[in-house]
Amino acid sequence: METRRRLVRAASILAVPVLWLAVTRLGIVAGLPTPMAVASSFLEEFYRQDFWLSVARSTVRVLVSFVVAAAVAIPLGLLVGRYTVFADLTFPALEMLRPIPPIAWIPFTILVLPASELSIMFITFLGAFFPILLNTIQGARGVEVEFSRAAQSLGAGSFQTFRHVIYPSALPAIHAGMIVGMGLAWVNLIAGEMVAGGTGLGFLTWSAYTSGSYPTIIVGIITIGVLGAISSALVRLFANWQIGWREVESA
Amino acid sequence: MSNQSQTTREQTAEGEPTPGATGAIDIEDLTKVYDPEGERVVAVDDMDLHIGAEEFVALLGPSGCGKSTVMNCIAGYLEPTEGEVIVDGNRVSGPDPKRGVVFQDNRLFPWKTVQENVEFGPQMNDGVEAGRARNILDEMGLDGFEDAYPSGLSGGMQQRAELARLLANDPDIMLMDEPFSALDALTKEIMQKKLIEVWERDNRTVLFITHDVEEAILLADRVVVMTARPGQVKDVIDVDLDRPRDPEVVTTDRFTELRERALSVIREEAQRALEQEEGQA
Amino acid sequence: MSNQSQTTREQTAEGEPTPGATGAIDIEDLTKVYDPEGERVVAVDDMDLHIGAEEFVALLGPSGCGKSTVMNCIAGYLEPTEGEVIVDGNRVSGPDPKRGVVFQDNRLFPWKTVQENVEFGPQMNDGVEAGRARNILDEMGLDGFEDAYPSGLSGGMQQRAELARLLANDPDIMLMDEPFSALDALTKEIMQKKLIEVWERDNRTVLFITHDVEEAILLADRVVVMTARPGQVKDVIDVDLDRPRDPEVVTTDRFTELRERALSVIREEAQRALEQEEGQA
Amino acid sequence: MSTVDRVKRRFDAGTVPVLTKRARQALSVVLFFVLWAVLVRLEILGFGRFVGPVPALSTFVSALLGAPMTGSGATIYQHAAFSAMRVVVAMVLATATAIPLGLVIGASRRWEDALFPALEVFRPVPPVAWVPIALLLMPTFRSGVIFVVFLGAFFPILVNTIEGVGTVDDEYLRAAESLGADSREVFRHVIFPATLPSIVTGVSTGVGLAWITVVAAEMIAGGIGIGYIIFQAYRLLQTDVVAVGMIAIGILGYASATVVYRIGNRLTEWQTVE
Amino acid sequence: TETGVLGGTAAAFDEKSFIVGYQPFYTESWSALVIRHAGLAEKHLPEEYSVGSWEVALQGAVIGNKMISTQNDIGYTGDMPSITALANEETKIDLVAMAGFSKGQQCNLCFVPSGSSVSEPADLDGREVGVTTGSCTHRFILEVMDQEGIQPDLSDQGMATISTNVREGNIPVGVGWEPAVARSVIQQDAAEYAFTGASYDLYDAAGLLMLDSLVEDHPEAAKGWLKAELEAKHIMATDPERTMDLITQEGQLRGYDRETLRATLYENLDVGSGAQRLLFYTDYEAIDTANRLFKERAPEFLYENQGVIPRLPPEERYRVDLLREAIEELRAEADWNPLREAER
Ligand SMILES: Nc1ncnc2c1ncn2[C@@H]1O[C@H](COP(=O)(O)OP(=O)(O)OP(=O)(O)O)[C@@H](O)[C@H]1O
Ligand SMILES: Nc1ncnc2c1ncn2[C@@H]1O[C@H](COP(=O)(O)OP(=O)(O)OP(=O)(O)O)[C@@H](O)[C@H]1O
Ligand SMILES: O=C([O-])O
Ligand SMILES: [Mg+2]
Ligand SMILES: [Mg+2]
Repeated sequence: METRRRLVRAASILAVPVLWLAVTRLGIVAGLPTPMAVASSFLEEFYRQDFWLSVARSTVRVLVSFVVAAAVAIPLGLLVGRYTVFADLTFPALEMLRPIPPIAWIPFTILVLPASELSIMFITFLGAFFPILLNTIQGARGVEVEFSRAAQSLGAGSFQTFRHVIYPSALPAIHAGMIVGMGLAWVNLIAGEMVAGGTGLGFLTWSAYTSGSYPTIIVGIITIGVLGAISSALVRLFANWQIGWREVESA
Repeated sequence: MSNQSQTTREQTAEGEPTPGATGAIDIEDLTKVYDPEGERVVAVDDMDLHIGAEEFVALLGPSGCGKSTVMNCIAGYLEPTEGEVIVDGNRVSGPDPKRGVVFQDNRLFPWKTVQENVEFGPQMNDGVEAGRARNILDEMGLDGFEDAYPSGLSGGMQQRAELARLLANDPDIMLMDEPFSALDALTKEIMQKKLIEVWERDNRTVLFITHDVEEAILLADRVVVMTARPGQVKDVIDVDLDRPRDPEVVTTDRFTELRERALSVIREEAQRALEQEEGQA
Repeated sequence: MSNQSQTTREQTAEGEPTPGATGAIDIEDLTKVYDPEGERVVAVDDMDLHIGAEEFVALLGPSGCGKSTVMNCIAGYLEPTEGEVIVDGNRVSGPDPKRGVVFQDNRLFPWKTVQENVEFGPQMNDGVEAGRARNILDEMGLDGFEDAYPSGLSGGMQQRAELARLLANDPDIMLMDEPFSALDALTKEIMQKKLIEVWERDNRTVLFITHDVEEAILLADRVVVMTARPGQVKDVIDVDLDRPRDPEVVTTDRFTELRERALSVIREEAQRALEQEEGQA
Repeated sequence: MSTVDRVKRRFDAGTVPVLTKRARQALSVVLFFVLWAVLVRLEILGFGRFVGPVPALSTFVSALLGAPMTGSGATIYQHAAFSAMRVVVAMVLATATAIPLGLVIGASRRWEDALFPALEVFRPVPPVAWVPIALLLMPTFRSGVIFVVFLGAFFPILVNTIEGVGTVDDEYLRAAESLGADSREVFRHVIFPATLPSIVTGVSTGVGLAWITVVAAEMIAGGIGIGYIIFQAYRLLQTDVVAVGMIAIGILGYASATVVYRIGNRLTEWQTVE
Repeated sequence: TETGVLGGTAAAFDEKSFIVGYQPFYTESWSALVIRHAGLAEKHLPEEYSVGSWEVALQGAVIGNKMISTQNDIGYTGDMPSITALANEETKIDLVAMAGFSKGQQCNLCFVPSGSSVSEPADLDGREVGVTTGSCTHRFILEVMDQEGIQPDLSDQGMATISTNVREGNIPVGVGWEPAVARSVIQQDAAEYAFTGASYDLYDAAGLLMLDSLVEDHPEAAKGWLKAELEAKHIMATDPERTMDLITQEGQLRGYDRETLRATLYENLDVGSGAQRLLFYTDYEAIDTANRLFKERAPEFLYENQGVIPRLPPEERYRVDLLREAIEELRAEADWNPLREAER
């Protein structure tokens, strides 16, 4: 039974390349590169410095932007979540900016920021920033009042209450925001690289389209997917490590 | 003030309060209105109550009559709309480690281990020696569970850990809001014993909110019954049963008498509360 | 089978069961092991119990002894590992509208109004006339709340609505797992009255799980006390108090006697359960 | 001492009447515009190269009055209609496929085993990364953009639906069965409504991603639409038009989020106490 | 070649490390590729200067904007984006040389799917035409519309999208620039050239732009770059094989056959009425048609016709003084002539 299930699941994954092969063999989708062409293009890219530089650039951009987004959004979210006056003074302005898709900022950032690297990072940062911010706010607001009361009655001051109660209690929500934020960081990074050009996997993929190296487009997509999956897994791992106390609950 | 306190203690057939005892609570003309601008809810209306130092008082009353509101005012979580709460001569203006609180739903910090929970209070008030936490854990039968997270404990153990956390701070006053209502019968009995043990030894003032009439009589020196909302003091019953009281005390005639008295007051008030509710529907 | 049932009914000082009465439950050699491959938990071990048609049986036992497991087997949610449950001669093989269930935490469908909840059963079994739902709502004192969602009701009303939903299906058997444990004292008392009223009029079999010894004695014809895990029947107490029983019956000597008996059995088992738990830590 | 305490507590609780709530919120918005103007005026960073709030708003007003946005002569309404049409078509397709698929995968282990692993292979790929291949493979340029936007919305809805089904409490299913519901009825009366709040969450995440994707696709591939205006104006250095495009996309995004929120609330009104 | 993972950022703050914006997908600006892969910048720049990074752009406008925000120091762009950059009021940008020039053979190309019935400009009337607005193709199609009195339905798309769409037959006509058009025509045999700017006496060009601050503060470095530019032109004009070797080193172009790339530089078009494919001129002021293109036709188009630039570029943004100095110095240093015949 267990092994049967595992087989079915493996077959499900295997069906993807098989279907792909069939589709290209039968010529159902004109212009779709074959799995073999993509594989050989993968090998080719593997030996190109440019490819690895793109991988490195995109990865560094995502990681740096994500860390900065978390470092800004979490404290800000906790403050907005806990202090009504602060929230009233800051949040409406942020709410005006939030519905603008980060990628729409690209012309602005290219004009205003001093280096194109920073432009793309800013777009990526914005992608991660709002989900983390909103979830943190929600987490901070959701802290049950009895927890802070308990801490106060045990002698905690407001900073201590923040550190020992509000923050840990909001952590699950913060992590949920980080997971969404990591996904959106990649979305916006790729868009930014495609639009603003230069380097990175988004650019590699788009310039493969421009230059007509169609199998390379799919190499780009796969590489982006793998890196995206790895970074999400890292965020999850970090989250689980940070809130060991919650695992016990479900166990 | 201290005069009245002494009177009470005598009535409870307990020893005199320790000289220089602390933890006397004076509730004076307490009124609490929720949402005074919008839909006003008068939760407590002009209530007066004195609780002597080291006294054990149980607070009974129909659901929604304002028991938790009173407790929150004493704890310093809520600002009275009118009137005030005075503890040992000082007006309550906020939470204080001298007034420890146990909540109805267990409020151990789930992200801290049992030991971290218990050490939290002493840490926040670095005057108290931290070694104390350890002893208290042992005393509460929690040795071996120091590094467990609250979610890994049974309900009874959680409640013991919460009591331990409170005691680690050595408060003068223990405010307990239906602390045992979620426990099963046996665990509840064990916890009641534990509580009385702690109270008798350390001479703290206890305000104990419960819905359970028998529990109130079994534990308290005095049982205060509140009216339906807006809450006021309806009746004060002196429990003149000898201590220590074993579980069999519930079969005595005096117990039954006290129980009947409390029950009839409560039933009357509960009926009134119900009528109010249905009138609103 | 029906023979045994009759005996019981006589002992309870109630009338004879209706001729051709349905709803007899036979639990035969029931064993339930959770996760038989991995960490085996034997929840119920070779338990036997007969519940007569139209009988009101209360099931008591320490926390975790397997009460809910037994009920889930009768309801048809769980497949016994060994043994079987037979209802009116048929082996239980799945849930059935003839066996209605009330859960501990309220399980009204939150996305349906009170009326939709109550009409749900009849709708699913189109044999039952839908007008019935309306009457039952009135009878349960829920008129005026038909279009409210469960989240808008007080706890007591929710419980009444859940009972109404059950009754709308006209089940032979009512399986109730700590249905009133979350209610406050007064609401609980009202619900108990309501339940007995319904039971006496409609002649259904009731299996009522509770932690509250007084509640069990107050309501049931027989009180079945289970052992600590793995659950088995430890003691069966016939409650020979006259019906209708008013709240004051708790002050009678016979009540006190029955209560003491049940309590002592439970205490013993609970102690054992506690020792087991601590042994594991 | 105690008054100080009290003020401090009320300040912490945010109830100190430093201006009313509305006034503070309005102040926040005003401060934003002032900050924008000051940054542009003082040419902090490269703000000197960007448009200030006043010319941006005045261009916005003339755009609203029907001034053509770019060389092609289309008004902002036409561009907005194109972007919105893409989002709407893609959302309809995504909800129509992802919700049933999610319900089936969530409710049946067999379907989950058969379909979910294959879908998971595609999920980590950001929708925008599909732009080149979609433009290459879809029969028309327009369908390519819609396909990518569809992908953007599809996965959040799917994943939330699956998760929603997974968290439906067993006891609701049991209650329904004991009341006589068969499996189809359980699906319709219990699983689906119980999953609705999750589905609504998925749809609102999905609509957000749909906007991100549509803007990116329009910027990258050109044609018509708000994303296109922004990029075209950028190529020509018309920063006031860039700002107008951003404002327009913000309004559209906000409006669609509100619509989804309203519909979602209506569908799950049972969650909120009346 | 590329410098580090964050090379671009670091270089942006270093005055002596230049960020060069270039377009591998624009044949008319390929002198940049020759400079890059032949190491000519390293050869001619004064010692303390270097190339911080080569930034690829798929469109001249991106480079122009990056120069305006001083993210790029040196840029290779088509004639239209060059003018947009010169006209901007934020950052002074100079047109210091011409990167490439032709009589409508590079950026004024109209192409159609293979076997299309469209062959004459008149056939465009009422049809959908893919064009990248703001580029040199845009001016071309508007001139054609004007002269022919036709009304095609212009659809603004990126160059890559246009060539895909023409190849797949999604749009009946595209206007574009090399090498993308040649790829569809020669390499994929999916499209054909319909007509070019030559029929309308139109020219196209690529500009070499520098930040004015670079020219002013580091004239020796600017002059060094111009020498590299001149040597690149010399190589391109005299040694096609070496040129192709250098061009094909550009990784971005790996989807292109060498033959396709060669054709865009050296093979004249059937439809171009004999116009030469690319003229390797550098001094636009020496060529009347180029001078008029940069100073009159293109600016007027953008300012009067399109209204997309706030003013005509000021005269002082056109400066070939350093180029002239570079030519003089090279005449002394090198054993080849830095100027083509028409420039002398
Ligand atoms: N924050 C609040 N805002 C408005 N009304 C409130 C608030 N808190 C409590 N109330 C109302 O005030 C009344 C008293 O509440 P309180 O919690 O003190 O009652 P209680 O006696 O503790 O009830 P219970 O026995 O159910 O715990 C209730 O009617 C309650 O609905
Ligand atoms: N799904 C399950 N898997 C494994 N063990 C289970 C499962 N359900 C219950 N158990 C275990 O089986 C035992 C009996 O559980 P059950 O819920 O029947 O007890 P109970 O008497 O109803 O307890 P309570 O009074 O707390 O409701 C418990 O020890 C419980 O931990
Ligand atoms: O460089 C151009 O994009 O024309
Ligand atoms: Mg309360
Ligand atoms: Mg149970």
